[in-house]
Formats: sequence, structure tokens, C-alpha cells
Amino acid sequence: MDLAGSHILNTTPEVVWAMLMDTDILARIVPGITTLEKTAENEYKAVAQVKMGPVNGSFSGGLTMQDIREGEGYTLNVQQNSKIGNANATVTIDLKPVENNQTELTFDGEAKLSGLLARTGNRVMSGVANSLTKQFFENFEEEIEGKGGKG
Amino acid sequence: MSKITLKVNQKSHSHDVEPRTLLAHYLREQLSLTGTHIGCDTSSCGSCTVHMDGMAVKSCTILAVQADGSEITTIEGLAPNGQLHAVQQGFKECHGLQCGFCTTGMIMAAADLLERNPDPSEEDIRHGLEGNFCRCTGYHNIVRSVQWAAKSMSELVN
Amino acid sequence: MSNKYIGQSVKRVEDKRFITGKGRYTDDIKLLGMTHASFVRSPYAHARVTSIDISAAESMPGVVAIFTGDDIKETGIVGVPTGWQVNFKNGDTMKEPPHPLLIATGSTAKHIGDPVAVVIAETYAQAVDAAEAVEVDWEDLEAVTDPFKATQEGATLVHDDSPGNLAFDWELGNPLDEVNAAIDASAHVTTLEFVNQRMVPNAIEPRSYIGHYDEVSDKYTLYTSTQNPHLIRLLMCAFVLGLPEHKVRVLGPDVGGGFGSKIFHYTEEALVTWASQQTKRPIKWTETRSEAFMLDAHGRDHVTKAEMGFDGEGNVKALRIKTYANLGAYLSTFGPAVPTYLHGTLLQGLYTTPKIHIDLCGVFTHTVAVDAYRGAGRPEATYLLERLMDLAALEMGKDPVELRKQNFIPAFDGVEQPGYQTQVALQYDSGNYHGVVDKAMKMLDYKKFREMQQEAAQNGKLLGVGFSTYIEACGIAPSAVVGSLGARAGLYESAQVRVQPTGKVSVYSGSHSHGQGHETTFAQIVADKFGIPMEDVDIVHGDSDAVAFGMGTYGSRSLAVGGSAIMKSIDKVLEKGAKIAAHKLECAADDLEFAEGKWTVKGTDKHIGFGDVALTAYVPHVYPEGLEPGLDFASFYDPANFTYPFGCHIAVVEVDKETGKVKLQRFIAVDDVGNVINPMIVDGQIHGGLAQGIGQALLEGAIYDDYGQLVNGSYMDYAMPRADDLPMFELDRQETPCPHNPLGVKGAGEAGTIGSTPAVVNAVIDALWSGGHKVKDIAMPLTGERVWRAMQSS
Amino acid sequence: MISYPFDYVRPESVEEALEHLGGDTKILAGGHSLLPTLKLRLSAPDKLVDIARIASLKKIKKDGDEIVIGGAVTHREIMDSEIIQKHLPVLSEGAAVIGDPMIRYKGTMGGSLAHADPSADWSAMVLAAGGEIVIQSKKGKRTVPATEFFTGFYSTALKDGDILIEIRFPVPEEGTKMTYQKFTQPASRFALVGCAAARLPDGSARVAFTGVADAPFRDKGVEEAVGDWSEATLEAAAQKAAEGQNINADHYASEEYRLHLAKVYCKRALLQLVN
Repeated sequence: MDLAGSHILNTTPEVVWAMLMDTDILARIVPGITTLEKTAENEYKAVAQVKMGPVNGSFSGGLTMQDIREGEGYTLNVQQNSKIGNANATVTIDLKPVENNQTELTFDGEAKLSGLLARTGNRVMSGVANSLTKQFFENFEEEIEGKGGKG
Repeated sequence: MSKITLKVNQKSHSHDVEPRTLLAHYLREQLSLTGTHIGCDTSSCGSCTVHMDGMAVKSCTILAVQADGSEITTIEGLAPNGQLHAVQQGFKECHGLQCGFCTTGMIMAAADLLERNPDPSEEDIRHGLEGNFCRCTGYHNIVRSVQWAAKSMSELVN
Repeated sequence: MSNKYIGQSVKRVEDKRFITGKGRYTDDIKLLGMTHASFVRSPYAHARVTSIDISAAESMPGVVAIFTGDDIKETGIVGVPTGWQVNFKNGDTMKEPPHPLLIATGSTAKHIGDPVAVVIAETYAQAVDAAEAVEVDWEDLEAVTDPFKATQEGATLVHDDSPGNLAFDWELGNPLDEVNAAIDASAHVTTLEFVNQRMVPNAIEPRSYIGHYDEVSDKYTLYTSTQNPHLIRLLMCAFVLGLPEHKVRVLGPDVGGGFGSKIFHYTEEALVTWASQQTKRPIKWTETRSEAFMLDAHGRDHVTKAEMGFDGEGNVKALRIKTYANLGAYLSTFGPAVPTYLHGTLLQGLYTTPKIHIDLCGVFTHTVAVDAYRGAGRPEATYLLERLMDLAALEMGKDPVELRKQNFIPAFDGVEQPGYQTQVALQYDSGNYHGVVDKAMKMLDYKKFREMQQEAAQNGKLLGVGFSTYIEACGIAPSAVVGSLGARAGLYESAQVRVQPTGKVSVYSGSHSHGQGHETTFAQIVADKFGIPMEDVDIVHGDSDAVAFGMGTYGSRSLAVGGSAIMKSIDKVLEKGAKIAAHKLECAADDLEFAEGKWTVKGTDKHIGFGDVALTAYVPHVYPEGLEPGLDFASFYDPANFTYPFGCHIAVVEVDKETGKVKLQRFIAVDDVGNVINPMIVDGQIHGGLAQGIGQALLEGAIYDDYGQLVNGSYMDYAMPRADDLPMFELDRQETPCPHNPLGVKGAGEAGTIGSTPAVVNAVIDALWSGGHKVKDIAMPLTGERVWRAMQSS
Repeated sequence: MISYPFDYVRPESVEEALEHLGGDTKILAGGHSLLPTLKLRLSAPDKLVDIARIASLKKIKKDGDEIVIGGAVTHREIMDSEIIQKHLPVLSEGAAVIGDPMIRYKGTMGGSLAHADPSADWSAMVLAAGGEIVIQSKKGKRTVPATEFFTGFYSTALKDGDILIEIRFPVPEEGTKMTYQKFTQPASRFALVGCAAARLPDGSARVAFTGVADAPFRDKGVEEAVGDWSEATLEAAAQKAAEGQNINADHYASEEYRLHLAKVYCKRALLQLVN
């Protein structure tokens, strides 16, 4: 499953970068994440509760940041396991300053799904991806506006 | 466990079942009515079709507890007096079956179809059976079987 | 003999139980003390089991036992075998990696659903619940699913000892340099690169097995939804579990469709049998549809480049083919044979092509095993030839029917005229190819269709007609021939005809019916040959204890091979019966003729009935000296050749100009399957075959993603024809008897599937050309999007 | 296939049903959206609350200038209802293309809307017919226009503790025409693309899509462009179909093809209202 998108965030790349490197904030804005614990430098244990339509399950696994380019972006590797299948996503995140002190956040990557998720989910998977993306940016914006909201 | 009481093929039954028990499982396991088959897990194939309170339903997508108080007819109860139902007869006359696995569900669906529409066109029949898979017949003789049954039933009425 | 039944559309005797819900499929059977199995399966296409923890599962309610791959490994059971060995061109032995019953720790799962453990519990629900509690740690590895990519440098290996993922490479036909020269010398060469996509057989009855070990008798019983109970017994006993064959009974009760997918001796069959001995309890396993999608052997899956050379007059001069055939991760029972001996040998088609060469790679990938799926190899060959023919006609501006007819092999009956020797090893038995085409064209009313098509095009509608002719090799097969080609079994059939003292007849057939109506067709033959009512004949099959031996049902062989075995036993009964009759009538056996159920002294009205002779055989008070009592004969029939049904199929379609959606309007099939015993049943076989072939053209196809996940593994995602996807079929028949079997029959089980697929695709292409879209090819299945894109790009 | 264990209750009234909600509870009406997902073990609710037999949810009625369909009314009942055939024939015709006959006997409009499958047929029709969803919780009832009901992928305005009790439609003014046109996904028989459209007597349009994006939606761009309903303006309007939407893609239809289908089916729907 391809994961790609971009969004203009209403703050500077510096602020966005800081937020992206702040695990507390990440835990709040990444849809579904309930806990994010640091296990090593740039490595985290992540637990997610995904409630989306017919799916209601808990996922757990790890999250690693690689290829960190200060202020510009990094590559995120997410491994999540559950009873209905596992997901392994690698997503490259890039930040680019745009006019009016705004930031364009672009991400591009791929998620590898297995088990039931892969087998019975194809019909709706692009909907899942679109929906997660939408939620992620909504949460991000709310966070920027200081609401600290969660999807 | 939940207690259910229902009538199957004119006979009353009462059992304790786990709520997650499907009607299809209940019929097959508890009542040994194995003419109701299970061919898929997505409510697609129609092999498990039975009549519930006079309607054709997919018994793999109904919990036994949902059927509490209902009247169920399975393929075994379609011909109560040993006399074949016109649809059963039609399937035999027109070679509407091969391996027989989808057949019982197909017959139950077709019987319901004719109940609502005694004089269906070919298109009505094909549309009416879109919830039942058959992998053997290419549907050709199934359509003919239902046409045969419709004719036979109308002759019976007239 | 009389002809009261043969040739008649006798209603099926088996129907009664099926239409009343009394059919008995394996999952309908309950044994005392029966337990249920559920498997723990790999979610990955390629992953190493790093650890497996059953402790939580073991303490779940109702759990009787849990076995893992490590347990199996300890027993020394290696796995299930293939039935064919196809060696490399250079003589190297075929790669035949083990296909374990369960994946052990440290080993790798090689397709999604590959099992690592089995949980046996008191109830089905408990087994499922506990299986979920088994914890497996996986090391997820790279997978390869495309047979071409799998052979390329750097591709990940399915089996460490199979470089290039090759099980074998193989060639057939004329020397390559001769074929190259003929292609080079051609005035026109039509080229197609295409995928014959992977099909999911989808028998509506999911596979179901019950293993039952009985301690008292030390006997094993396996109930299995299989097409060939004896073959399963042979493979399981001799190659997998090492059990004494006489202590194992395999029962194939009513089986809800097979289409090739129930030939394979699956790991689960051996596993429930073995585990039952461990637990001393009967064990049932019935797969879910999700499992069926993942695990039942798939069909087709070829990646092909084909080139056909013509001279200036449109005569075919050469055919050159390179194919990568996907075998899946493990070799199924017929896996190696399907793309080679059931495919390469059919590339002559109905044409006089003088130079043919096929080069083929049998490739391992991280997908489930490919086996014989209805038609098995022959649909792939027909698709290739008939797409090339239609495309060549379009490219050369010729009529597609005329181009075919111009290249047809002339009619021959195989008796007066010899059989036709092809460039690809086979000798066709008898054929009249123009005959079927002419019949079909009359049904179509070709001229009128072309007028309608033009008119439609003027009104902005896209109508198309597509043709296909085919030949297939059925009635498999002469044992010596298949033996020389790598078969590890003979492909004869057995039949026992037991005349009871009262003159009733029990027939024990090694063929197995899973929808084909053997109980009717076989009884028709026996009743007519003995001149007795059909009600007096009982057909027994599917029980290895009752039936001496059998090779099962596939490859349209039941009547041609199994029926011929019955004929042999019938002849033996009649021959012995004549001796008894002669003794009673006080004449020589040669003076008797048998007809209408009685032996009559020629030229007199002195006679004795079949029943009287039967009784005499068992109450031999007045009896020929030296003759054994009884009237009971078993026979084995090994065919002299394959049989070669053929036919012509025509599809008429309308393509929605805006959406690309294809509507099949008409389908005409004129098939020649030799003599016909029961026309109703034969038509039914054709109908079903057509639906599957049309399904491949328009709707079906397994889709693995790059990671080896089957992304359309459910009926919500895998489109299969439903009643409203198909029209009424228009059928007719020609009967050219098979010269080499006693019934003159050729086989009808696969014909519909083989001929129909290219006819539909050709029709869609024709429709597009009628609207000015000069599209050469569209990949199957022809979904709305694919057809729409083809129109966009032309 | 068997789901995780759960408890089951069948209350007699909506009020009683509301008492059972809370925790990980799912509402069961026809069960034809819910049970397949439970069998696949996609979720593990503690309890199912069966509302299928609550009499007040089983009614189809005309209530002043509104048509009311109860939350547990089945597709088949809608198909056969004289009230619906008279006032909102589009729903009756549309019901006939949902699933298959057996599914239509048990599946409910309320269940389908609550499940909010992005390809479900009802959603587009309810949007185009100007429907409103009546939701009851312990706090009382509230009415949500269909345009605000579908909030995203498989998500709706329903919150934990809510029951969808009715769908209300304005009785269409004399001269209103509606249609539902669907390209059927050949496997699932859901809408690969479905377009429902209404033409009101004042010449305005309501156009809604299902199957196209992560949630069904009303398409203002198309609605505003229908102009005088001439073939030319309709053609142009259809070209605006799904503008600005995130188009779904799957193995059966790419983004590009789905968008194309949306335009084609939009045009077909609009033309249907002219002829």
C-alpha cells in the first residue's frame, strides 16, 4: 500500500521539526497511538488502539527514526503487530519552508501488510490510508494551534 | 449461553447456545440438518440459505440467538410429505445440479423467488439468484430448472 | 445389448439425495468422540519461524493436543510428494524440495497460510480460539511471486538449493534453429506477450478431512473431499506417513466440486490422519473459504511470449514460444506435468503448423502450489494459439474464421485415415475440424452479425464477435507414455462388475464423481450392455476398501478410461455368462447371441435370461465342467492413446464505450467429444466449463502483491461469475467417435473451459476494432478499467 | 469462521436498549454488516444489543410532510413499501440493487448507514433524497442531516451510547425526480461508484456519490453546474464530479478510472432525470 501526501502546516519548519522529534507530541498526533516509549536512541515501543469501522484491535510494535536530517526530515519505520495481521511501514518525511512562515510536510512511503489486513482489506485500504492521513494532519494542526487535540 | 426456542421444519426445538453460534452451525451441529451447507465466510455464496419466517436468509450471517422464536425451514423440510417441491423436481428434471453442494441453498433461494414472483422472466431469475454461487452448472440449467418449476406450479394452480 | 439408455438424457439417479439435503459431504459426518482441528498459519509469504510458544494455547479450554513443525520433524516425516518428475533439459534431476506438513522452528514458511502448528480441541470454536493463542515469532523475508521475476538475477530464493528458482526447464518440438529460420523467413509474424493469469478453482465445498485411527483394529480411516481416494491412500501411505496400505481406508464421500483443486494430496490430509493416531481420537478439519483461497492449489499462471509466422498467403509456418510457468512454492501432484505435457504438447492446435518450439521454465515462487485447474495446460495452449490467430487475422486484414480454416488439419477418422502426428509428440485420434466450425458459424449467422456490428458502430455501440477453436488431450493416459514423461503412477483405471445372484449388478469404479454424474452414466452403460433396468445397477465409488483400486477423476478421463474399464469387465461377464448359458441351452457358446438381456440360440427362440444365468453362476448345480462359480470380474484398462475432443466456440459481446464494461450477449459452443452416453450430462459439463472459461476472460484472477499477500482472497474481492453475469448458452454437437476405446468417447469435462476464454477476449478486441480502437491485447481479466484504458490508449 | 465470544441481549424498546449500551457494545440490527466482520475477528465486542425486533424501529410511515423509515427496517421492506413506492420510488428501486435477495431480507437501512461502508448504496440515496438521521441516546433525541452524518471513513455522527432510530425524508414536492445509478463491483456487489441524483421542481439538483472517496458526499460542484438541465450543462456538470475529493483506489479500480466512472455515472444519473 502506497502512503503519500503533503500538507501545508501553519508554522515554521523549525517548529514542525521540534514537534516531529517530540515523542509526546508524536504520540498525540499519530492516529491511534496510545503509548510511545523510548527504548533506545531513535527507537520507540509503540502501542496503538485502532478503531476504524469494523476494525477494533490493538496493535503493538516498534517505531524507529532513521536517516535523520536535522530540520529537513527523516525516515520513519513502523512495525505493528496484531491478531488480524501485521503492518510494516517505511515513510520518508520531508519538510520544506513555504511562504508566510508555513511548512510543507511531504511524506512518501509504503506499508507492507500481512494476514487478514492484507487479504480482506484491499477494498478499503486506500480509504484507511486517506483517512489516517487526514486525521494525522488534523491532529497536527490542532497541536500547532495549541489545542493538544487527539483524533 | 442463551436459551433459544424455535421451530425448525415444523418441529419445536429448545437449546442453550453460545451467542456466537451461527444459525448455520446450530442447524448442522445441534440438529444434524446437514443439508444446509457452509461455503464461505463473507455472506457471498448462498449455500447456507434457509427460510426464516417465510424469507430466504443466509444462515451463516444470522446468529442462532437472533432466530429465537422464529420458524425455520431447511432443505430437509421443503418437501414434508415426501412429495418433492416443484423447485426440487425442476432441478432434477433440468439437470440443475452437479456436485450438489450449492444446490440446497440454490433451491431454497429459488423457492423464495417463486413465492414472490410466480412468473419470472429469465432476467428475474438470474437477478433473483445473484446471491448464490454455483461453480458446476454455469447457471444455464439452474435457470431452466426454475422456469420448469414456475411452469409446473402455475399448472398446479390453474 | 439394447440401446435403451445409451445416448439418452436419463435423469440423474444421484439427484434425489442432493435436492433433499441428504447428500453426505465430509463435513456432514460426525464420529463418536470427534475432535476439531484449527491451524496456525503464516501471515507472511516468506518468513522464518524463529520461535513458537504453545504454552498459553495449551491451557485454553477444550484443547486436546497441539502439534508443531518441530513435533513433525522429530517423527522424520518429510512431507507430501509430487506425482511427476520433469527433469532439466540438460538431464539434471528436477528440483523437488520437501513440502513439510508443518513448518519447524528455523525453517521458513513459503507462502501465506503455510502452517506451523495445529491445535486439536473438543469443539471447532475452542480449536479456533486456542490456535489464536499460539505465539509465533517470525523473521519476515523478501518474497517473489512473479514467475519471470523469480528467474532473474538477484531474485530471492524460495528454496536454497533451487538456483534461479527453477524446478526444471524444458523444451519440446522441432529443433530451435529450424523454428528460428522458419520465423525469420515468414512474410508476417504475429507476436503476443501476455500473462495467462492465476486462477482460484473455488469448488463451493471447502476441503474437509476427518482422520480416524481405531486402536482396536489398528486401522486408519481418512474421510476426504478428494477427486482420487486411492491415489491419496497410495501417496499418504507410501510417501508421507509410511503406513501399511492395507491398514488404511480412504473414503471420498460426496464431494462438492473439485475442478482439479482436489487432486493434490494436501498436507492436512496426512496431518489429521497422523494426529488421530497420536490423540486416539477422530479429528475433523474443514477449511474456511479464506483458507481455501490461500491454500487450495491454484491454476494457470503463465508468463509467455509467443510468435507465429505466416507466409504471404496466410499459411502458418512456425510457432515459437517462451513461457515461465509458476509452480508455486511446492510441487503439487500434477504441478510439473501441467505446463509441460498437458500444455506444450497441445501447441499444434488444429493447425498444420510445420515448425513448433516451446521453451519453458517451471518456476518456484512464494505462492501456493499450482496444480491442474479445469483444462490444466490445455486452456493455456488454446488461449495462446487462438489469440494469435485472431490477432494475425486483424493484422493481415483477413477474416479470422477463414484464416483458421485455411490452416486446419483435414478431417481424418483414425480408422480409414491414420491419426495425425503433431510436431509436439502427440498423435491425434480422429477429427473433423471444419465440421464444428461450419455448424457454429451457422448458429451465429456470421453475415448478419457483421451487418449488425456495422450498424451498431454507426450508433456508437461496440459489438464484437470472437472465435476460438480448440483441441485437447483427454482420457489420461497411457501409462507407458506418461511413465516415459515422468509420471510416478500409471494412469489406467480399474472397475469391478459384480453380478449378484439375483441378476442385480454392483459396479465398483476407481473413478470418483464429484458432480459428474457417474452413478447415472455408468449405470446407463451397464444396464444397456446387460439389457437390464438401470434400477438394477448400483455404482460404488469413493471407498478404497470397497473398490480394488483407482486413479480417480480428472483430465476428462472418467468415461474414456473408467468407463472403458467397466466395459472390459462387462465383456468378461458376458463371455462367462455365454458359457453358462450354452451349458444350460445345450449348445456351443458360439451359437449364442446376447441381446435384450438374454442369450438366444441363433436362428431359434431358445433362450435364457441374464438373471437365470446369474443365479446359475451362484447356484451351479447344472454347470459347465471346470468353470468357476460366480459372476464377478475386475478389470484394469490402460488406454492406448489420449483422446482428442475438439470444438468451436463463438462469443458475442457488447462493450460499454464509456466504462469499458463488457456484457456477454451470446455464447455458441459446438463441441465434438466423441460418442455421447448422456447428452444432458454432457451439456451440463460444457455449461459449467464455459462459465469457468468466461470467468477467466472477464472476471477472475488471483492477485498477489509484491509481498506475496493474496489481496483478493475472499468472495468480496475475487469476482466469480454469478447467474446474472451469463447468458443462456447455445450448444450443439458433432460426434466423431474415438477409434481406440470401446465406447468411442473422448471426454467432456474440460472442453467448455478450454475453448471459451480466448473466444471472449477475441470478441472484446473485435468490438474495440469495430469502433476504431486498434487494440492488440488486453490483459485478463478484462475488467472495465482494463478495457477502458485500452480504448484510451488507441 | 467463528467470532470471539460475546453476550447477547434483545431489548424490547429503545429505552431498554440504551441501558445496555456502554463499554465495547455493538448494536445488531440485521447483522449483515456486523456479523461478517465479527466472523473475521476484526473486532471483539463484549455484547451485542439486538434491536431488530423493537416495534417502534420497524415502521415506515408518512408523518406530515416527512417520510419516516425506522432504524430496523430492512432493504426488502423499503423495496416493497407502498408508501416508499409512492413518495420516494428511488429508494424502492435502489433497495433492489443492494446485495442480493437474502441480504435484502435481513439487512437494514439503519444498519448500513451506521456501518458507513464507503461503498454502501444507501448513503448516496439518502444524501440525494435530503434525508436526516434521527439519533437517540440517554440524553434524548437529535436530528442530523445526512450531509453531516457521514464524517469520514467508516465514521458517522453516531457516538458511543447512540442508537440510530429513524431516517426522515422530506416528502418530495410534486415534480421531483430522483435516480440512483451504480457501477457494481463484480465481486462484492457493492457500488464501485454509485451516483444518486435528484432534480427538484425549482430546477436545483442534489447529487451524491458513494464508493468514490473515503466517505459518501454531496457534490456541490456538480449541483451548481446543472444550470438549465440542457445536455450541454449536464455534460459540463458531470465533468465536475468528485472534484477536490480524495479518490479511492483498489485492485479493481484505480483513482483515475474511479473518477472517470464518477463522471460517467453522474452524467447518466442527470440524464435520467431529464428524460
